[in-house]
Amino acid sequence: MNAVLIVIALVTLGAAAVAMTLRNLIHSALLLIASWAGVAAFYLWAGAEFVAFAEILVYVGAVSMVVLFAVLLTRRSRADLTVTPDSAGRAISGFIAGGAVCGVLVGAIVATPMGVGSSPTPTVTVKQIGVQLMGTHAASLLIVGVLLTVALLGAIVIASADRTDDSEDTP
Amino acid sequence: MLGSGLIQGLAVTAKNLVGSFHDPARYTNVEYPEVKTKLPEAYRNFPFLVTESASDPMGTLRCVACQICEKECPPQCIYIEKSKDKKPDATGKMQLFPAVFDIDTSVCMSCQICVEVCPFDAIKMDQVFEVATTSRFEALLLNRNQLAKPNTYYHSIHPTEAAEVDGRLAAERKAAEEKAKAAAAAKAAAAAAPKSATAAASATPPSTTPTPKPPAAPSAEAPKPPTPAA
Amino acid sequence: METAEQIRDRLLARFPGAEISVVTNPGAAAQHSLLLGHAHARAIAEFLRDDAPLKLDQCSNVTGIDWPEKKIVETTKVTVPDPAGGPAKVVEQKSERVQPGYLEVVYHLYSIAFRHGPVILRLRTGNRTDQVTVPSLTPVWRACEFQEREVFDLYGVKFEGHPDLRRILMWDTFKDHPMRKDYVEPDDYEWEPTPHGAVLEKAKAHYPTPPAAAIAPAAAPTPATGGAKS
Amino acid sequence: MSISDLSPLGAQGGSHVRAVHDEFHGDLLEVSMGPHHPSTHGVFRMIVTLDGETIVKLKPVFGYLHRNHEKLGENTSYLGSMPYTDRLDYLCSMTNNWAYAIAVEKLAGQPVPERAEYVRVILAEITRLLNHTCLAGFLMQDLGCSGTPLMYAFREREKILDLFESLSGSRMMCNYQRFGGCRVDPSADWLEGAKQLTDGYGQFLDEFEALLTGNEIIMARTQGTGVLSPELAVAAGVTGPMLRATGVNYDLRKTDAYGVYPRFDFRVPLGAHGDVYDRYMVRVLEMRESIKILQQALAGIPAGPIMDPKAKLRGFRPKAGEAYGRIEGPKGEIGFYLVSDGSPNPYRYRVRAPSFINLTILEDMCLGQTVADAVIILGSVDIVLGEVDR
Amino acid sequence: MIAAATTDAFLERAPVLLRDAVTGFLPEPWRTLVNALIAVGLILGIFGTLFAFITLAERKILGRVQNRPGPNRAPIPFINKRFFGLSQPFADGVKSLTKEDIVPRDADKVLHYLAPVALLAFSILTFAVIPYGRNLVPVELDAAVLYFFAAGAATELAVFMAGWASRNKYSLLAAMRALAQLISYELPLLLSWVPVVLIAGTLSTTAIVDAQAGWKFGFIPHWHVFTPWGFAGFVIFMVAALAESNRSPFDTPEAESELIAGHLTEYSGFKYALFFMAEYFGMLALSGMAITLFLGGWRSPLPFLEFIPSYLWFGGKLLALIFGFIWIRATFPRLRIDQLTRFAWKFLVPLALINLGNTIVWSLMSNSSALMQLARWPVCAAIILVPFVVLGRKLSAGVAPRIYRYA
Amino acid sequence: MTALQLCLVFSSALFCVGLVGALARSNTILVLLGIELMLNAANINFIAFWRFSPSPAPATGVMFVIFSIAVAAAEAAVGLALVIAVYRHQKNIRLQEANRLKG
Repeated sequence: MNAVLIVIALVTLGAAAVAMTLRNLIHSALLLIASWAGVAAFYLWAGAEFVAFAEILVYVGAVSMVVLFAVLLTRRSRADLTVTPDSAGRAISGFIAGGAVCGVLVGAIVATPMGVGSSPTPTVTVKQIGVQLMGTHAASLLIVGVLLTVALLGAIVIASADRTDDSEDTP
Repeated sequence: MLGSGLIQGLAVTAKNLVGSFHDPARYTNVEYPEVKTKLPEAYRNFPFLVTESASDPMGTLRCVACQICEKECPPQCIYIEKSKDKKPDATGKMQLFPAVFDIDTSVCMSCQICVEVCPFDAIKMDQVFEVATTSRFEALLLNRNQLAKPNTYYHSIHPTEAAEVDGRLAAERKAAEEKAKAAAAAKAAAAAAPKSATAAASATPPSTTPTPKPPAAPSAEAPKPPTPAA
Repeated sequence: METAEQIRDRLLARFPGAEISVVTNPGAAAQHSLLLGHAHARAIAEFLRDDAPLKLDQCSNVTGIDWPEKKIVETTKVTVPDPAGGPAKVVEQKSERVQPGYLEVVYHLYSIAFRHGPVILRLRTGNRTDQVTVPSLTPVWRACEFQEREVFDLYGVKFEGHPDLRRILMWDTFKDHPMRKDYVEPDDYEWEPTPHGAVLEKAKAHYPTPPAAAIAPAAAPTPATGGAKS
Repeated sequence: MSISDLSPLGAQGGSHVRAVHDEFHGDLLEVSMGPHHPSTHGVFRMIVTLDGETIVKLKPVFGYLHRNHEKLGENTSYLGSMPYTDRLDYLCSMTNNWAYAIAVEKLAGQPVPERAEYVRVILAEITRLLNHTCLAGFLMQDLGCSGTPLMYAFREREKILDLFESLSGSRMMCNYQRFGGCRVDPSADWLEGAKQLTDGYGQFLDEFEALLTGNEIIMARTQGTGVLSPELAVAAGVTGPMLRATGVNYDLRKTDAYGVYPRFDFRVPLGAHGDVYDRYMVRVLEMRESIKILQQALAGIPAGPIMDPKAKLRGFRPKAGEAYGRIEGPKGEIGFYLVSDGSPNPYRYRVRAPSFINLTILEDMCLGQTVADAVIILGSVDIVLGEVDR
Repeated sequence: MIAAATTDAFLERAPVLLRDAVTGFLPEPWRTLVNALIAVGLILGIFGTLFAFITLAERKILGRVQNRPGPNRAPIPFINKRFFGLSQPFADGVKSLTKEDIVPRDADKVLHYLAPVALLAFSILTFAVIPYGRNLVPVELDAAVLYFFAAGAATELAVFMAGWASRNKYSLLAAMRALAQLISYELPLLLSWVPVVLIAGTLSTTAIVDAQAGWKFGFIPHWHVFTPWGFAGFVIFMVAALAESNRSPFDTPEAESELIAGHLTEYSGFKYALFFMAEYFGMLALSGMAITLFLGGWRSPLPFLEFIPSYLWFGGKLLALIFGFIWIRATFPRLRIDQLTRFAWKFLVPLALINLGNTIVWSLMSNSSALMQLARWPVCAAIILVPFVVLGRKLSAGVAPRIYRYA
Repeated sequence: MTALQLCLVFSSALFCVGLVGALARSNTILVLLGIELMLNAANINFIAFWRFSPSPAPATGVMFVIFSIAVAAAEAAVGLALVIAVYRHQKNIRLQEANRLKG
C-alpha cells in the first residue's frame, strides 16, 4: 500500500522537479501535466475518485491547454521557447528558501505524532458529494461559481484589453 | 432554418450511395485491366508506318522518306534517313525508302500532324496505349521495324478511314495506270507514225513515271482533304 | 471607335511635343498601333485610360518583341557620268545598312466601358544591350504588373517605375533572357539517346563520358547551370 | 477614389493592406505553400506571411512548369503550334485551339465555313461545362469536401471526354481546330450524343447544386471571402467569370460577337459581391446558359463543308503583319498575339493566358483573410499551371 | 434488471459464462486479475479489428457515395481471391509497418515519439467504462462518465504534442488549431450530457443505461434521445464529438487542403498508423458513450427484439453512429477555425445551457398531473427549438443564398 | 513512518518544488505553474487528512479539494491572461522587467 504511494510520490515529484528546471517551456508544461496526473493518481489511491477525475479534467484537460496557449502566444520566435538561464543568485536564494521550508515542514511532520484513523479506504459516492455540495456547502458553491465567472470575465478583459485596433481575436 | 442546406446535401449523397448499386448512370466505373471499354474509332495514340503486306513489311513500306513529317512534327520526335538507292514499292515503281525511320515515343505527343501532312498516306495513328516499358530510353525509341504495321491492321483499327484511304489510293493508282497506258498508247502511235507525228510525240513526255503525287516540298499546296471520322 | 490616326492627332493636340507615330499593320487584321516616346508614355496612357470617348480601362495583353539588328541590303541606282565623256551610265550600287536592333513592348488596350478596342501601344528601347529601359505602365493598369515582369524576365526590358520588377518565370539566379532571338540554350541536357544529332552532340560536349551516363543515368553529373530554383 | 488608389501599388497603398511592423516581425510566421501542396492546383507556390492565421503578405511564385511555350511557338510552324495550345490549359484544349485558330485566321484573313463555326461553338460550350464543373469540384475539394463533389464533377467530365475522344481522337489533347475550319466533321451520331449530354446536364446541375449551393458551411466559408472590387478587377485585367462575379458585364461572346454567337439567345449572369461564392455561382449559372446555347446550336447546325476549301495546312505562310485574336475561354479572355514576317513560323507568338493575369490580384484578395481562405480564393481564381507558367 | 435476463439467458450470458469457464478454477485475487486482462485483451482485439474494418468501410462508403467502387483489389494471401478488397486493412497494416519511419532532423524527438503513443493510450483508456452489454462493463466506476471525459480530454494534448514536436510550420498551425478546437468543444461536449446525469441521478454508466429501461405504450423505448432535451443533447453531443475526434467538417487540425496533413505532416509509417488508429478509437469511444447516454445503451429498441443479445444491439448502434460519421464526412466541407470556435461558443454552448434549463423544466413537470405530463412535450420542444432558430439566425446572419441578375 | 506522514512529506516536498520554481525562475509562466504546484500540494494534504481521519464520512476534505481546484482553475485563467497582457506590453514575459505599473 505504501509502496504504491511512494511510487506515485516519486513520479510526481520527479516530474515536477524536472519541469521546474528545464529550459524548454513546452517540455516544462508537459512534464507538469504529468505531475498533475500523478497527483490525480494519489487521489485515486486515497479513494477520492471524483476528485481525481476532476483534477485530470481540469488540469490535464483545461489548465494545460491554457498554459500551452500562453506559451505559444508569448513567444516571438522558435528560439524564445528556451528560456534564458536565470541568474545564479536568484536560483540559489530560491533553493535556500525552498530547502528551509521543506526542512521545517518535514521536521514538523516527522516530529508530530498523528493518530491514524480508518485503515480501510473510505468511499465517497458522487451522490454524497452532490448532496453535500447542494446542502452544507451550497453557499460555498455559489461563491465559487461567482468567483469563476468573474475570473473568466476578468481573464477575457485582461487578455483582450489593449487591442483596440481592427486585429483579430486570439486564435 | 440552420441546417436545412446540410440535410439537403446529405440527401444527395445518400441518393448517390444507394444509386451507385443499381444505377448505371451513376456508377460508370470500369475495372480496367480486366474489363476494357471499346476504343472509339477516332482514338489515336502514337504513329505507325503502313505497309502493304504483312509478310514483307520492309519491302512494302508506303513511306518514301520525303521527310515532310520530320519537318512538321512539333516535338521533333521523328528521325528519317533517306536511302541511297531506290527500290520498287508495292506497285513496282522505283522509290526512295527510309533507311532509318525512328520515332521517339517518349517525346511524341500523338498530335496526328505527321498523319495530316503525309501526302502518301504512309504514316497513320495507332491505338496502342499500354506502352509501359522497363527501359526509359531505348525501349521507347521505336525503329522502322517496330513501327511498320500492315494495312490490314490499319483496317482493323480505323475501318472507315482506311477504306477511304484505300479507295483514294486505288483511284490514284488507276488514274496513273491509265495515264501510263495512254502514254504508252501514244508512244506506240507515235512509233507507228514516226515522221508525221514528231511534234505530237515530243509534246508528251518521253518517260512517264507514274507518281501518285509529286513529292511535295513543305511549301507545296493542296493539303490532303480532312478525313472524316465516321 | 477612332482610328489610330485620329487618336494620334488628338494625343498630339493634347500633348504637344510628344513623340507619337502610327505603325501600320500590313496584315489582314489591320490592327494599327501607336508608337510612343518614353517621355510622355505614362501621361498618354493615363489620358487614354481616363479619356471620355475612349476610356481604355482594360489593358488586355502586354508583350515584348525582340527585333535584333539586321543588315539591310539596299540597291540604289546611281547615275555615273562616264569618265570618258560618253552618256552617263546607270549603275546599280549596293549599300549595306545595319538597322539597329531594339526591344519592343506592345500593349493591347480595350475598353470595357464602351466595348471597343484594341488600341495598341508600342514602346521601344534604345538598343538591345544597355538602353533597355522603358517607362512602366503598371501604375496606370494593374494588369501590367505580372506581364511586364514577364517581359523583363524573358526579354530583359527594364520597366522604370514598376513596383516589383523581379524575374517571374525563370529562377532568380538565371542569367540570360530566353525569349530573345539570339538566345543560346545552355548545353545542360541530360544525356539520353535521341535521334537528333544536334542535341546529342551538345549533350556529349557537356558530359565527357556519355555512354556510361546513359547506362546509369543516376551516375550522370548534375548539370552545372540547370537545376531547381533556390 | 480612382482605380490606382485601390491597388496596393497605388499612391495610398491597398485598401486593406496592413503595415507589417518590423518590431513585431517575430510574431509573423512565413509559410511556403507549395510547390508541393495539396491545394495549389499544380506546382504553384505562395509565400504567405501569417499573423496567427491571418495573411498579412502573400507572394505568388511561378515558373515551376515554365517550358517557354512561346519560344516553342516561334520555332514551330503555325500548324505545329496547334497541339501545343492543347497543353496550355489542359482542361480546355478546344477553346485554346479556337483562340489560336481565330488569331491565325485574323492574321491571314482566312474565312471559316458556317458549319465549322457551329461546331466550334458547340465544342467551346461543352468545354465551358467541363471546365466550370471541374472547377466547382476542385473548389469544394479545397473547402474540405472529401472528394464527393469532385467525383461527381469527374463523372460528368468523363462523359464529355468520351465525346471529345470520339470526335478528335484524344480525350484532353484534342488538337481539333484548324485555320479555316475543323479537322474532322462530326457525324450525326456524335451530334446526337452531344444532344443527349446537353439534355442531361441540367439534371446533373440540379443535383450538384442541391449538394452545394444551399449548404450553410459552404455559404459561410465563401460569402464575403476574397472580395474583389469591380474597379480593381477591371484595372487588373481580370476577365471571365471572375470579372463578371464582381458585377462587370463583360463577356467577349457578347462584346466581340465572334463566331456565330450573335445568333444564339443567352444571358450573362453577373455577381454583386465579387466574393468566392459569387465566382462559384456565376460559373454555375453560366453553365446553365451554356446548355441553352448548346441546345440552339445543336438544333441549328447547318450542313456544308467543315474546312474552307482554300485553307492551307502544310506550308502555311501568312503575309507579314500582326494580329491579336481573343475569345471568351472558360477561364477568361484567352488571346493569341501573332507577328508574322512571312516565314512558315510565327515571328512572335504570344499567349495571353487568362489564369496568369487573373492571379495578379491574388494577394489583394487574400490580405486580411486566413490561410484556409487563401486556399479557396486560389481555387476560385481557377488556375491551370500549364497556362500560368507556359 | 428486467425479465429479458432470464428469457434469453444463454446468449446473453455467454460471454461471462465463457470467461468464468476459463478462469473459474483460479484463486480469487488471480481470478480478478486474469479477468481484467481478458477484458483488456478483448477490447483491444475487438476494437482493433473493428478499427481495421471501419477504415475499409469508410473508404468503401466514401467510394460508393462518390460513385466509385472504393478499394477492392487487395487479395487474400495464398488463395488470391479478392472478396471486395476485404483484406485491404491488413495490406495497409503491413504497408505502414514496413514503411520507413522518418523523424525530421530538428524535431523534438521525445515528444515526436511520445505523441502517437500518448494519443492511443488515452483513447484506449476511455473504453474502460462503456457498458458493452448486460453485465459487460470492464470497470464499474461510480464516476464513470467523469472518468470517460477526463481520459478523453488528454487526447488533444497529444495532438498538440505531435504538432509542436514536428518542427513544421503546418504542424504548428495545426497544434494551435487543435488547442483552440479542444477548448471550444470541450464545453458543449460536457454540458450536453449533464442533463442525462441530472435525470438519471448518477454518473455511473451502467446506472444510466438502467435508467433508460422499459417502453412507453409498449413500443417507445425510454431512451433519452426520445425526449426533447435528450434529442437536443444528443445532437449537441454528436456535433461536439465530431469536433473532438477531428472528423469532417471539424477536421481543421489536419485540414488536408490547407495544412497538408496538419499535425500528421511529419509522421510516417507505424506512428502514422497509430494516429489513425487513435482517431478511430476516439470516434468509437465517443459513439459508445453517446449510445450509453442517449440511445439506451445496449437495450433493444422494441420489446420483441429482446431475444437479440445486448452486445449485438450495442454493436449495431455503434455501427449506425459510425456510418453517420462517414456519411457526414462524405457530404460536408470543412469549417474555418474561427467559424468553428464561433459555432461552439455562440451556438452550441448557449444551446447546451438552455437545454440544461430545459431538462429542469422537464423533470419538474414530470412529477405533476397527467395534463402536465402531456404538456411538457410541446413546452420543452419549444424551449429548445426557439433558441435554436434564433441562435441559428444570428449565427448565419449575412449568409444566405443569393439571387443573381443577368445582363 | 505512517502512511499519513508519507503523504504529508510528499505534499510538503511538492510544495517546496513549486516554491523553488516560483522563486528561482524568472519566466512568468513558470512562476505561475510553480504556484499551481503549491496549490496542488495543499490539496494533497486535504485528501490525506480526509483519508486518514477517524471519521471520513462527511467528505469535507473532498469538498475542500473541489473548491480548491475551482479556485486554481480561475487563478490559472487570470494568471495566464495577465501573462499575455504583459507580453503585449513589453514583448517578453521576464518577470524582472515587468516592473512598471504603466505599460
